[in-house]
Amino acid sequence: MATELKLKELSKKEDRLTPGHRLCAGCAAPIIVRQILTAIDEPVVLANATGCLEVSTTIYPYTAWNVPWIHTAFETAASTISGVEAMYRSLVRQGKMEERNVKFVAFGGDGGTYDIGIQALSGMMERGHRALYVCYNNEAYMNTGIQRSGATPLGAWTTTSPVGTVVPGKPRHRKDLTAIAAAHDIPYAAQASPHNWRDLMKKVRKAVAANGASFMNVISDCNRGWRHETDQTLEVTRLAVETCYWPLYEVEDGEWRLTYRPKEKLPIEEFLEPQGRFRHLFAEQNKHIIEELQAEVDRKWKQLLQRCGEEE
Amino acid sequence: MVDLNAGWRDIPRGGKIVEAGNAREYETGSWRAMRPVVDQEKCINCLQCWVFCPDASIIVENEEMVGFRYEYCKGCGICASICPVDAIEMVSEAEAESEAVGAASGSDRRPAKDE
Amino acid sequence: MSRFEAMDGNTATAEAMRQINPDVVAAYPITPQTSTVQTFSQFVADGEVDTEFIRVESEHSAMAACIGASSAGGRVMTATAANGLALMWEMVYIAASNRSPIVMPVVNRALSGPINIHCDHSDSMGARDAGWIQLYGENPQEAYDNCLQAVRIAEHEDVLLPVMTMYDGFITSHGLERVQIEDDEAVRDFIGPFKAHEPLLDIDNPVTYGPLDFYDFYMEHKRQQVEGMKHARRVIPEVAADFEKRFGRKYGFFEEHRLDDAELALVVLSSTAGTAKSVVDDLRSRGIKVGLLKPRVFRPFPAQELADALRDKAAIGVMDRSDSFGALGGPLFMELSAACKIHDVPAKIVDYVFGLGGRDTTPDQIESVVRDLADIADTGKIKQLVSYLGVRE
Amino acid sequence: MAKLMEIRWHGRGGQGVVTAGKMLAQVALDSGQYFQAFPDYGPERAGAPIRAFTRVSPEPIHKHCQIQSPDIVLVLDPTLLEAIDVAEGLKEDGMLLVNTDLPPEKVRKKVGFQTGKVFTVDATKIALETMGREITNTPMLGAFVKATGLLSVEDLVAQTRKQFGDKFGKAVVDRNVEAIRRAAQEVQEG
Repeated sequence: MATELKLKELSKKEDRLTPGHRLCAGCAAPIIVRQILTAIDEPVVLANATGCLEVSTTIYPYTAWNVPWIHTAFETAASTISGVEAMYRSLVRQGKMEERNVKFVAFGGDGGTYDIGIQALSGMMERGHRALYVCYNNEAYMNTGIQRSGATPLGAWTTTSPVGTVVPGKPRHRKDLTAIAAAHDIPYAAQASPHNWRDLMKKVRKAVAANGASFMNVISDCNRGWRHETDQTLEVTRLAVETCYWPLYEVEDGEWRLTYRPKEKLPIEEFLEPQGRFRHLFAEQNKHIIEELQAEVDRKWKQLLQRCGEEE
Repeated sequence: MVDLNAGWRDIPRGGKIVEAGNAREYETGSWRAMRPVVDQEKCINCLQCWVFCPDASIIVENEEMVGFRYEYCKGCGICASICPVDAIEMVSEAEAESEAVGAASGSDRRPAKDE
Repeated sequence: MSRFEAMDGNTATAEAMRQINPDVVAAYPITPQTSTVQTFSQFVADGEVDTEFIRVESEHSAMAACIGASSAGGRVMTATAANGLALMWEMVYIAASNRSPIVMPVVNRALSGPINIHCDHSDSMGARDAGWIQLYGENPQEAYDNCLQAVRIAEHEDVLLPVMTMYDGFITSHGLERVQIEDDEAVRDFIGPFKAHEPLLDIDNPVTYGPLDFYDFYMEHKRQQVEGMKHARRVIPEVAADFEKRFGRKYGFFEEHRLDDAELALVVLSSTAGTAKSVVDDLRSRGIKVGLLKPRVFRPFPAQELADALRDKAAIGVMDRSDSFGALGGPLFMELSAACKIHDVPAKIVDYVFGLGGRDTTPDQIESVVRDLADIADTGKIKQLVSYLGVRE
Repeated sequence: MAKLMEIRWHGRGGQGVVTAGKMLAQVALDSGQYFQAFPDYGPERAGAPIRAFTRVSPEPIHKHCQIQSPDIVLVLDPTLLEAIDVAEGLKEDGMLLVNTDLPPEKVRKKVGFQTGKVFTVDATKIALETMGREITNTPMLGAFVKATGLLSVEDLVAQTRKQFGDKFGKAVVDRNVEAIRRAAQEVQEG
């Protein structure tokens, strides 16, 4: 029997990511990882792309991982877990290893997933490895000091899309990686947020039970890069969901389903306002960018509702 | 225990770390400027703080929140901000140190709750 | 019983891979390696191997998957050439530092550009400092034999380093020759079972692979790699001796052809060494005391042994099938020159860069090298330290 | 065979030039000879003129350079006589074997090869009549072994049965064998 998704039950489980890791105070990444690894009752083997999570959890000779874990490079979480999973299948099939229903999970930030690692991810999904790839998406290259990524939204300040006298932050919208993953026709793809832990954990369980590759895109607040106080992590991600900037949904065997619908869709300003990376957008001359952002959120939300068969 | 002065003959080859979870030896509590303090009377043991703590620093025993692992807690304040009953307060380390309020520190296991 | 087959280098390599029966292969096809991957795919399709074959979407992913699979705890192989090796470059280093005993046949091909699919050694020579053991073979037989021995060398408890086995693109990869293929059982007996070291799939004893390693431990880990290479210097001849005992074919750090009493020495790798042998025989019949040294092991570089073999020669002509632009000469020349200097070999040494991008090297050209050497031996003077054979002026 | 023989093949992509070289290598293997068979790989696709090379010797072969001056040249496609110099580098006492309906003297004149031996065989016609398709490599091999005497026609027949037996039905193999035998009979020297 799977552990009930009740905190009292879950809290009895051993930490698979131990304290003593050196991620920033208030970082969402370890919250996400703890929730994911707590949701999975089976043995896990992890691969990790280079990035904050990898760097801060395995500073030699220390490791914060209580489970098998491997890092090879920035763009290789998907290809590395492919190799690990293939070896497991091979050894089990040959009778060289006992079948223990091991779950394979890869973690990558948006740099390692949206950008430099997208080819390896695409390959892993197309080949159908039984592995869950989780993007902890903090919308920029935070590990190296907040450079823009393919996940950075329009108008956001980063150190490579700075706010200047001519260009006000990132000039292009982010790409929709969850939809790109779903377009691989993998059995399971989803978007989640750590503030809604139950929704996230349910999705993790579906993802690791899938017969093939699965993908989860989890919004991962970074207070350093998003510019806010360390205790606002979950509030900001909650606002991302309530504004429909980060809708919670899943695509299961091609069926799109909204897993949470805000009672009242909040205006995008609610999400932008607490974050320093968007502060310049509230200047009079940049307000059109907020309008563009709102229009894009509206367009994508409408598209998603259609895909999910929901009424507007 | 990790030997920080080990020579090349004494460590596993390939950079492998074979003592799982030995980061526990590295205490991040010193990073903290503010520390969380729990009001035991208010706490309803919903364990929201446990599931949202980035540093696995909420001590839960027998389904009850019994305190903080101050050796690791970085003082982000998430637990205080998400607590639905405002049972957790952030106080400055300096203040906490000077007052040395043992009972309020929460670092010890709290006494069994009155039923 | 062993059998003789008409096989090209790629087919012989695929045959070796079938017999090795790796637990995982992750590979991407690239000219001139392609037929190896195709042939092996057929073995998988026909159930002749137990291998889980990952048809990756790039060489970068091939090597990443190999590292993952090797760390997981099993026998792993891939194969590549030229631009494929270049694309996986980052992971090539990581495989070595991760101590993953992966075996990778590399079909030597010119590394662009302009793009070219034919043989030279610029691909693997560029990777000479990646931490891999490097074996070079002359013909399909040696491609096959090196591949089998590579598994034993790589997986040796004291070595635990990846091995790349090179053979010349098209000349060897696509050239059909007589190859002695050993019996499957005998090969498996020679290779032995795979022994995992702290495998990732040992769920009950979780291991962290590939941590962040700063200045406080990085050098210790590099020093360990050096030690692995040192042990390889002992293990490579041990494995060769066992191979000879079982299969009758002799291998060492290098092969000598009429070198013993030679005054002039040619040093050249791979298929061109074969052509040089016929030139040596021809010149010997005309009374010229020339011999050949064909290196097989380039990493670890057997400096002392090479120096000893060349100690009493009057002049040495190194032939490099790749260049090191802006350096003193080609890589073989530079390393051999250093070895001779350090080990007090008095001979004059010159370099001939040849065969780039598959340019054919004729017996006449090799003969011209020997004429130069004779002149150097006579006069004690070097007219040209590095020459380019067969290039149009 | 007393010494190393170097052979060059001319044909067009898709005509089985490389396969013919490989078959010859296989026959050499079975008769205890050493050999090399290698194509001249370029970017050419089907239809383009291509070359392949074979070395055969009773001793191990070390040379790995291309063949500059072959002992024997085989031309699988008659139209190549117009397109390229098939006799380039051919040894003075070498041998030229061409698939053509022309008699040997005319070929000798056409390619300007006066010193050595010239053989011709209408392999296209034989292929069409025996196999119904213009696959000239097997009849050319039949003509080759007969003309050179390097290997026996029966060894080639046995090899053909062995190699083709797995892939094709008996009827196809028989037709190939017939093509070999007819070519061996019909090859002309001049």
